[in-house]
Amino acid sequence: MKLHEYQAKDIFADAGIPIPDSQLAASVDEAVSAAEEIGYPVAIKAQVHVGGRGKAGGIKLASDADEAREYADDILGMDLKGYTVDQVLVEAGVDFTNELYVGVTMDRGEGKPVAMVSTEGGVNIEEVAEENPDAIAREHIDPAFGLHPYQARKAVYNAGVDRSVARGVSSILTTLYDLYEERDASDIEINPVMITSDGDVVAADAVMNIDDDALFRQPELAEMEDETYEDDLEQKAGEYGFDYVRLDGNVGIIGNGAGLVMTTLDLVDYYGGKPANFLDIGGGAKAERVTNALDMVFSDENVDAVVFNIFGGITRGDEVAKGINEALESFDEIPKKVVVRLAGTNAEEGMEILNTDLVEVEETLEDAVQRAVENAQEASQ
Amino acid sequence: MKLHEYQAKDIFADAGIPIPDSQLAASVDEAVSAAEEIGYPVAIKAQVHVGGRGKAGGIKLASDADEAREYADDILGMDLKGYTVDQVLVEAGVDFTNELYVGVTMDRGEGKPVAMVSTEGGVNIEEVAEENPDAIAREHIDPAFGLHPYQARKAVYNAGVDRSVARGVSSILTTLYDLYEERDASDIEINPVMITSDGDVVAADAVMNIDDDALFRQPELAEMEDETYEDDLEQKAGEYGFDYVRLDGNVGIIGNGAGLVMTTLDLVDYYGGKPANFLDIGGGAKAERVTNALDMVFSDENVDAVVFNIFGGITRGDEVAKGINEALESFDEIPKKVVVRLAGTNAEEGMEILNTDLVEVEETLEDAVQRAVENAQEASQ
Amino acid sequence: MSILVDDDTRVVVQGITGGEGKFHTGQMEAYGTNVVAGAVPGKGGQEVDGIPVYDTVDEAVREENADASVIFVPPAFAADAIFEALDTDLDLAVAITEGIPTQDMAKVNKRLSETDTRLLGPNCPGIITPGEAKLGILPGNIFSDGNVGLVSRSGTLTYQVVDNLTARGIGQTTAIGIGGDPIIGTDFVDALSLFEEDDETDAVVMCGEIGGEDEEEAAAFIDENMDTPVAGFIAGRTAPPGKRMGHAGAIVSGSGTGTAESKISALNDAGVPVGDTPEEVADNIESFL
Amino acid sequence: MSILVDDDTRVVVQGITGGEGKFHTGQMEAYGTNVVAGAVPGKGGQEVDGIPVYDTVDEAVREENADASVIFVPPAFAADAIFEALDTDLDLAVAITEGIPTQDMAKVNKRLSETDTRLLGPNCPGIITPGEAKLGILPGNIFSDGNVGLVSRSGTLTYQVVDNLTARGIGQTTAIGIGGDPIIGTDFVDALSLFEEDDETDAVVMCGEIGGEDEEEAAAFIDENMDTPVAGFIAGRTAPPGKRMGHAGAIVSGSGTGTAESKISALNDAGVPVGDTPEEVADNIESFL
Repeated sequence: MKLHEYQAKDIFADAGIPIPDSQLAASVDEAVSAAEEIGYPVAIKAQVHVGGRGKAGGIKLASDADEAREYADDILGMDLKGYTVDQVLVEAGVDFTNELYVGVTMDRGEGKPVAMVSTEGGVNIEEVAEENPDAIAREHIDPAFGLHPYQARKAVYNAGVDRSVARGVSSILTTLYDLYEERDASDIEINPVMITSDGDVVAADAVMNIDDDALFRQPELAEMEDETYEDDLEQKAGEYGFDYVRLDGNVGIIGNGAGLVMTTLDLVDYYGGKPANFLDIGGGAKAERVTNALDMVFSDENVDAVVFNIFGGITRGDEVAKGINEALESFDEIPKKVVVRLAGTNAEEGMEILNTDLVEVEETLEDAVQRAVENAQEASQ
Repeated sequence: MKLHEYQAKDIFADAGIPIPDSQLAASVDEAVSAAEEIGYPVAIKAQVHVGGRGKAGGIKLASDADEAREYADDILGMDLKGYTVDQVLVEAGVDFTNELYVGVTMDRGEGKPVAMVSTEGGVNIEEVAEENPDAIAREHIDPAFGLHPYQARKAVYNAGVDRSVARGVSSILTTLYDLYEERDASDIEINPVMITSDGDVVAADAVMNIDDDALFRQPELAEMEDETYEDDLEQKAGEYGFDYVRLDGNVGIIGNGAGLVMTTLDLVDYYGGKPANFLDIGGGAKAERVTNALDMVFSDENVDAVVFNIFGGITRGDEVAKGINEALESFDEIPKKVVVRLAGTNAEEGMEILNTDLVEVEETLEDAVQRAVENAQEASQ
Repeated sequence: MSILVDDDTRVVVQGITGGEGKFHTGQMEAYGTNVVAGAVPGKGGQEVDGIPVYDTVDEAVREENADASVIFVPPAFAADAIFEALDTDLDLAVAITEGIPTQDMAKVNKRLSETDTRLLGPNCPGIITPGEAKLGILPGNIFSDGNVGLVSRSGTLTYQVVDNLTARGIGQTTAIGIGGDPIIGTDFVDALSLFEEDDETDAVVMCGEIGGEDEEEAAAFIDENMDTPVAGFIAGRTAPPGKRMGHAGAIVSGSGTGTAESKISALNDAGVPVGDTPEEVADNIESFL
Repeated sequence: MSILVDDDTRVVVQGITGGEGKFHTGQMEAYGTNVVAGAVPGKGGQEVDGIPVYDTVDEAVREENADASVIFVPPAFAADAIFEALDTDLDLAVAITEGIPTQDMAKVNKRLSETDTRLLGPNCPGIITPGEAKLGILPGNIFSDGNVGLVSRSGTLTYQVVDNLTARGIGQTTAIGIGGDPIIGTDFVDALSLFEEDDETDAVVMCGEIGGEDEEEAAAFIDENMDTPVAGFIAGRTAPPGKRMGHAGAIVSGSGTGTAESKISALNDAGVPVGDTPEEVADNIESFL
């Protein structure tokens, strides 16, 4: 789960990290009056879950009321990589001499968190990591001990941060790790930490993503979740509780188990089709879940054909078949052709139950996918 | 540093551990009115830093106002192993079916904390440890991780605590460890945890001692310190900042370094004398500290003679000699004979400075101690 | 022969009184697994299908000589259950639970470096030695005894590949689901080295997927240390970057690490053929035997 | 010969810019110790008596090839300084600081099990190899080169015993103060085993004191593993139970563990003569040579 910049900054500020003066605004008038109160220059920043907002025109610097009005008007309501901007953060412009990067994330290869500091702040840190990895000082953290103070200092000095601000930056890094741990973050970063012309440090941006699996013990953060999705279908999947990813093809895919569903997508591609989505109904799915899954793919206007691939372990083929029948029998006309392949637990019973007037049945995964790809090609002609 | 029962109970209660209803009282009237408010029976408990208060008559159970008045009157002002009772805790009597022991301390052999649970609560746990060690379930704690919940459960079940209260007792143990860690305790225990006739658990006593070396980061606890000492001399040592222990002999001992001072005590005993105290002036002591140290031993009316044994490392013999001269020159008559032995850094310079009209000088530790023992024997005849 | 589990393995089920724990205990027993105890705090003294339940794993091990554990405990309490298993002298702990917070697993990972107990999972289907024992939720009936080892990050993909093998009459020594989480106990290299040491395993199927670099490490290991031939499969070739594909660990990073291409090419470089379809994986295995 | 330190040892001083750090750095240098760097956060780039100061121990090790550290850092920050030393690939860290909270040391103790760096102390006077190097606050002038090893929980008691030895013309290979705290790095057994392995050490003085059971463990070690003769001394025979005798670790527990009697009898049982006076210790050593 992603927090907005303004939400993360509130949390950072509560923890003692210096942030610029700022106000959230949902309208142009609100934005202008916030700017007047804060004083110019102000940055007007789109609050959407999208990286690279600056380049995409989602952040502008206004030096007077006219510009504030103009830019707020530009940004509010704009479409930023598929997300509509409903809110902007109006923030005091910082007179800075230097920009640093400070962050904590999980190094899955090592199985432990890693703290990172770089003097190349203000740009995409993943590009820095790619092009000039030595520009990022890293300290792996033993999660049983947490980040030792000496480690924060070591990362800061090894990154080449100026000695005059080293203590302030170490302190920010230590606080970031504490927040990372207390709030179950998956990533937490400030890019850039600005060194002001007065030699102070201030968090000019704020990224904080929370481990979805830990939201149960972070109720305050769970409440902050902004349920805006890239599109309605992902929202629907969230409501149904499916693992769902929308893609740009036309073959709708439903299956059980992440690896098998990915494989089904890959086979669609392999046989010359284009997958429309990843949809995992999970283990032990009952009829209702199957019905919801079919509703999902039928709701996707790009979908021209559907493949339903189940290999039952806990999931029972007869339950799945019942769900498919129920879902499809409710239609006067089946919206798109559905190819079903059932294997594993109670697959035979399922095959018997399946209403073959409504679906096409295949024995093997490969055959099922090929048939669905053909169906999609026919339907889209 | 030791907390009083009522102080520890306040902390325990804030952390969610159930404690009986109670009030602190400094007078008989206060005690009676507290008892009336709480309702009988009440326990009236002396608040002094002394173990075995019950056996010594410092805890009594009153079943009506007359008894409350009588017992409060008995206990307030009484001398309990050298401490005067200024305050009593008046506490609701608990109708219990069982008494448990729960505690956390440092196992110095293992270099890690250990959680302990026993169903033999309500008695001296060190006696239980001696006589029936298997009656105490122990879980060593990795201080980097803290006490895992499963460890608390394991200790509780391995101790044989009844399953019906196991969850409650585990929860108390977990909280105790959290307090132990957060508050830098050296020992923390509840003896007994009472199982009430309703099947609830309640902390009927509370022990919490704080690591003196950690008081700098526990300012709230440092403020709770009750500066009452067994006697005035220990209080004075606290003010001077000396490591001091009063003993019952008549040879006053001053030295530098714990091991060497202990050795000096042992030699006094070995040569037939009786040490009056342990007094370590520490490393690098200057003249004033030496003066204060002499003031300490002269203030002890039991002292008949003094031995001053310094082996200089950081401590300089000339500084010590200067301090001795200054201290003794202020007297018209030296109260007790002082034997001085200086060795190590600047010992020769010190020997030259020493005013041998005021002190006796010996070259070796053994000779110095023997002479002081003789002096003490002469003076006490 | 087999690796890690066989019919001598004495299993304690943590969370045996819960719905999933109870159901799969029945399934495991029906398969012939030697389930000797359950462990659920506060439920000691009860029985589940005649299996004695203890309050702690410690007691289950002492009383029933359990040497392996299967963990069906909800995510909020699962890391504690894993710690409990790791701190007892079990040989193996299999964590089925999906959705354990990643930072909990980082702490578990730290403890793994301090214990001799092996962890499998979490978020895995478990392990099966056909005809002897299964620890977990794998459907026993699709497996058959044979000479091919199988290790996979995915449950149902495992079943699929096993199905393709079975259709050719190829059975398994042991099949291991290592789990789909970003931080897991036993990884590909661990499992591959066990298969390499196992005399009965003549070939190994390794099913990887996008995310992380375990497959690349496995490729390096195969190249340097394995004589037993390995056939590979990598799921997620069509996954877009930045999207979590079902498994918490199945994600191509924004900067482009963890891709299927990288894994396939690493495996190919190590001489491991990577099938385009599960059927091709079975072809490759058949060619080894 | 010697153990742990000699004139090749390259020392970094943590806390070199503080009063004690600066003073004892001068003393160590004057003794001939090869002090190559200081480490103090925020003071990098400065010099103390011509010795370069770095912001981190890491940098001091990289730039000056330091292989041992001496820690003069106030108690509130000392545990962090020890962690910093342990996490660099130094061979030895000597913590002089007195008054480190015990729970901090319990955490350090945990880390000690994970590193190859040896810790001496805290709350110790340090270590000296006469004529070669001293790391700590021991007064160099009282020591002389020779063939007796010395290990002690107390600083000034060490000086006393050395004085008694020197009066007889007996010198030392190395003298080690292991420190008076309840939780320390190097303990008696560690030091004794190093002396046992050292060809030049012909006899060892071991000065223990009340509190804990390190001396009892040392006695068992001597009995089983040592050919080099050991002469013992135990301070605190007259200490009352429950009172801390100066050192945080020097306390006989209320239940009567950690007594001088117990330690003396354990040592005697291991064939170690325990002197009643420092002079007797010197007698015993002389009889061994």
